[in-house]
Amino acid sequence: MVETVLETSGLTMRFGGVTASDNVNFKLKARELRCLIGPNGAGKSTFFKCVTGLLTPTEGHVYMRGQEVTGWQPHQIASLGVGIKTQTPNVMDALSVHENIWLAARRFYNVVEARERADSIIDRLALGAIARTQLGQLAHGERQRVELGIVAVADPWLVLLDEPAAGMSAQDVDRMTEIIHELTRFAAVVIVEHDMQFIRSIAQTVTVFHQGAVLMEDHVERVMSDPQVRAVYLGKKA
Amino acid sequence: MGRSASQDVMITLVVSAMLIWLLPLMISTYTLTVLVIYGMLGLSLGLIWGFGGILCFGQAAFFGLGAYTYAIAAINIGESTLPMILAVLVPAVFAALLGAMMFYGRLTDVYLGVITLVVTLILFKFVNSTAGPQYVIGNARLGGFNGIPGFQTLNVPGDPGAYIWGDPYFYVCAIALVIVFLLVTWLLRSSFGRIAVGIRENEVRMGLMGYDVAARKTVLFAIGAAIAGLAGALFANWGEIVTPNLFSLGQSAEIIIWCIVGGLGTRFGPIVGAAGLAYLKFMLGQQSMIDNTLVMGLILVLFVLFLPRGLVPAVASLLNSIFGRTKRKPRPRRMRRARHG
Amino acid sequence: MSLNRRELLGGAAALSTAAMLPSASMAADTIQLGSILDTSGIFDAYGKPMDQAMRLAVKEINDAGGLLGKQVEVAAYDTQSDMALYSQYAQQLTRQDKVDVVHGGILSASREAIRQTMRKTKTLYFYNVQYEGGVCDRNIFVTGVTPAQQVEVLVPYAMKKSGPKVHILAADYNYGQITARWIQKFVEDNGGEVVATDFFPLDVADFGSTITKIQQTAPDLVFAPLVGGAHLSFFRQWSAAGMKDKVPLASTTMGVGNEHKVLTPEEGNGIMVAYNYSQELETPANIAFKAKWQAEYGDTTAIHELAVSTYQGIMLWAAGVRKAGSVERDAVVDALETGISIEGPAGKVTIDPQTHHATVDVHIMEFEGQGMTVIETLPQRAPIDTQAVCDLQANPGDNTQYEIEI
Amino acid sequence: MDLSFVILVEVLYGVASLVLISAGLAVVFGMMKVINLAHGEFMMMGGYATITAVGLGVNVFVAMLVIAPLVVGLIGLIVERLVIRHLYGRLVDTMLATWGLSLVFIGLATMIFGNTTTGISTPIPGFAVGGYQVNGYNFFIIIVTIVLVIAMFAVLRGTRAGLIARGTMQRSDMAAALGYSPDRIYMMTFFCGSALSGLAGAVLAPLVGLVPTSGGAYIAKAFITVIAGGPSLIAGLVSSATSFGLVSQFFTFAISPVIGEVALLIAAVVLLRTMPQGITGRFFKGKL
Repeated sequence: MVETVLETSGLTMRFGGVTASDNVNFKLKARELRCLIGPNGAGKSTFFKCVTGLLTPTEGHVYMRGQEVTGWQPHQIASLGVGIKTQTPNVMDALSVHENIWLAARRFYNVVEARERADSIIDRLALGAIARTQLGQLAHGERQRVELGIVAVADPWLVLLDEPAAGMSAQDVDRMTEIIHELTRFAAVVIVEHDMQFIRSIAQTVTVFHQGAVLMEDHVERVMSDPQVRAVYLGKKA
Repeated sequence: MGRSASQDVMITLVVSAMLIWLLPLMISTYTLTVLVIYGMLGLSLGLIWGFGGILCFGQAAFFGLGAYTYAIAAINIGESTLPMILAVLVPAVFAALLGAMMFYGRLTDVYLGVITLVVTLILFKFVNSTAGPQYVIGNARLGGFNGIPGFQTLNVPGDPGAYIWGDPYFYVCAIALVIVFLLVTWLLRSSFGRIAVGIRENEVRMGLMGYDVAARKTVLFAIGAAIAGLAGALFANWGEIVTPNLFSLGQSAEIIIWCIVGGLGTRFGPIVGAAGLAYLKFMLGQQSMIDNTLVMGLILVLFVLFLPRGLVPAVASLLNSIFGRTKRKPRPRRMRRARHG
Repeated sequence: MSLNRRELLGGAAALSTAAMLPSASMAADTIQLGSILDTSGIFDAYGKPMDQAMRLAVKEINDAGGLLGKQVEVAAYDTQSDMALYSQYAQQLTRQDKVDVVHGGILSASREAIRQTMRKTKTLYFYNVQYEGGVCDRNIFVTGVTPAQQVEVLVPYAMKKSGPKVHILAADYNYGQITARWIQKFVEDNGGEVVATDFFPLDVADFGSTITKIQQTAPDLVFAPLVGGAHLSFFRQWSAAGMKDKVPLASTTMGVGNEHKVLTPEEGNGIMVAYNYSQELETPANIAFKAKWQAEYGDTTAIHELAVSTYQGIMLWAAGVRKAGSVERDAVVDALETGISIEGPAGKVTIDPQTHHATVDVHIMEFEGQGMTVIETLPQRAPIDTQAVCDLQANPGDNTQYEIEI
Repeated sequence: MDLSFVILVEVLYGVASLVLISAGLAVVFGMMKVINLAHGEFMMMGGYATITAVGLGVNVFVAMLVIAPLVVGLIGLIVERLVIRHLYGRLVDTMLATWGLSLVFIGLATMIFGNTTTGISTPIPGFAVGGYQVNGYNFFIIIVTIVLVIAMFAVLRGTRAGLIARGTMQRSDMAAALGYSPDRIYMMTFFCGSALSGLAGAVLAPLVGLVPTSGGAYIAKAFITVIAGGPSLIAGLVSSATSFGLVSQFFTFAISPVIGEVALLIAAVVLLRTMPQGITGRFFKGKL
């Protein structure tokens, strides 16, 4: 019996008259890698924000490792040991790479250990050459990588990534894929993404969102060949 | 981060000892005392704004609260030690409550500005309308517009008859400023300070890392208020009267101008800005050709336009480029001032 | 250092540099008079004419050969309507400039900010402003009128002209609170009744609701010791509502800073006041004073009560110095305590030895065409309010501002 | 009965004056996301422009309704060109720079006009309602405000300039993409906002006296009203002015003017705490 690390039941989010997330039931096992896909406005990001505490759902529940976390603040969820990366690069621009990652490690470890962990993750992500550079001066791909380091440095058991590959070069994407695979050795990973290429390269199970609800959930190859999914992606009503 | 902590402390001690020795030879200690007090007040806002990203339009509220707390406590208690402690604690507790209300409500930048401004106005209006005999705390009449004169001023702890005033009072204030400065240095070097800077840079990210941003901002806000309260109490002792003007928006405006002119994101900048501009104001009072307000306004506008980082960082980078120790590229860093509140 | 300052401040540098130097070297051949007034900032409407009056008085003394054969030299500081600067400049005057006397202070808060410094440094201090009364300190002399001096004569006059029901609107600070109590006392002493008393902080400028409230209490007379520019709006809004011809107004403050010249005749005419001075006084002393002012400044419209008080304060001090034959504080205080008096533009001014306040002529006046027409003059009114609480002859060590209980 | 009418007029006047003193600030903030802390001084200059013009023999209504807005609008234009345009997108910096400007204007006005309170008398006489006298000028202010709100609505709804303005409010880059220079739009907006401030200052000048520091009395209230109103320009302005006007007038009549002001401030704190995006951030969404 593998532990369920993330579960939502009847998760619903309405903005005024718009239902952005509609009765989503979702389950994720430990060390599972799951991609959330769907066209723009399908409700992936709303779902993501409800799970990470950036939004409080209108209805429904969120559980992590069996504990109800509905309505928790992001910092409370993160404190459980959840690593979160938002859609746009969300980093401290005026601080150096090392400082950024150190701050993330310091939340869970003492000063000395935090430094050691930051150093080691910088090595693993091949950021050594720019460790003392301010984030504001780095290219987009490098910033994404630093943010991944921020997420990974504290050894999370659940990692939530919103479009980690957006705007990256092919080479960067390859490295990203590698890192994500490495993460799944210890953690469950949820990736919100609409780059099909990237999803094919890393995913096994994907969950397809459409109009706020889960359309289907299956292995990536079967999803890709599903006529309904194709129709949704092409904008036709299924 | 270039220097080690002990170097930093040594430099601070040597420089301040030099200044405490040299300055009284040029400016009368009575005037110097108030410059030192304003320096401390500038530092209090410089800490929360420059390092915490909290732009408070009402730092004068804590200054005034400290001064009034001291005056009221001194009238009721007599001996000055406990009133001094209260003058630090009361503004800190008040700020903690106010900060918790604002930060847990996720109020940021402009909204934060409005709330702090409004709270200052409320305090000002309240204190200003307490002239009637019904407004009494213990033996202290609040006095309304005219303020509270005639309270016990600072004495040697334990000996209410031994007043500290004149030159010794200057040394007390100067040493207090050095101690506060060192405490601020230590705070900023600690994890708490580095996390505060992280919050200034990106609140959402720090929250996603698991930091309770609201709690940390509240604590920092309260620390800033405690320093402002101490400055207020020292000011009350210096002026021997407290008036509602301490709470005024004009006073708040001046503190902000000091920080901008001196330089945000530095510890030294707000102190230099405060002392420099207060001295300029004092000098301008001795002439009548040009209106003082006009000069202050022009200084602020010109700094925002042409030197938004302030004097100290500008001078520092100038010195760096002349006596450049390292070959690092000059970094076109512009602090994102208070973007996140 | 001083070069930079000179570049920065131009002509003013000479003054400030002089102020930096030890003044002992000059003290020998001149007498130093310190002045500390708000000649800029929000109170400069009071302070500027006071400054002019001070300079005029000193010039007159010097033109007549000075005091004790020495010229009087002025060290003047502008406190910019900032209370903190009062403390600073008071220290400057007493510890560095080491002046022989200080004249100045406008608001009561400013006086209290510097009074103790003057006392500690044994510098004789003159406060030349109308105020709430009650200061009891041997080191200070007060030449302005106090509430009882005005209210005692104004209340019966105003009630006789209107009726017994009085509504009081007072500025919400020390002065207003105390004056309101004196008004209440004298209204009741004269068989009237105070129907309501409202207090307004100095920044209140909207009196719409208040005017409605007054109409509910339906008084025969409104007594309005309101202070400052914002409160001036009351008189304007009162007239705009058409109340002016229905209920008469009286005030103890309106016009002290020449506020009546800002109101139109329609808004101001008929308001009853009582002061020590009016520009319209037809006495030879006032005519001569206005001529001197005209010669010095070209325009007499700025003269007001506080300016004349300042002028009279300096003349009283000068008389004291002459009588004492010295500028030494205790000698001058003793000389003034003999009940010395001078003939000023507003009439005879006598020092009351018991309180160090002034016994002055009080004139009942009404506004007319932006001037103050004198209706009746009541000569030599003593400061009875302060006398009730303060006796410096009996307790020369006293150092309090009494809140006068009625 | 008479009393309730009189009180009604006072309450309406309270609301109208809040709308009036906030309109200029609201336009500039709504369109440009610039907080003009010199707004109060713009009002003060509107007052001085009126008094100076009246002193030169101009009809008082012409001075208030035409000359003052024009003069202050032009001053605003100069300020925008010299200072504000260098600071777009830097909210806090513009606040600080305009704060500095407000001090500069206070200083200049002091040097030119002196610190003595000046003013003009109200050009409209009071009249009697039953046993009560009412300030006729209050009606004038109420009417000017109503006309102003209708005019703002009409311009935004019905004209090409209004369309561009609405577009800019939604997305400043959109207007640029449509070929309108944001630079010019901002310039015009600042002109209009300043002119509105000037108008407000001019219209209020006869009621309350004028000193160079008069602006300080308005800026806090205007600032609070605009921020509490939230993103929608007209709906926000009217809704927050109404809420604050009602609260402050209620306490003014029940207790005293000071308590009325304090009640307004406390209401602002409560409102912003419960609705951090302002009233129209929650209600009346998408309205003008």
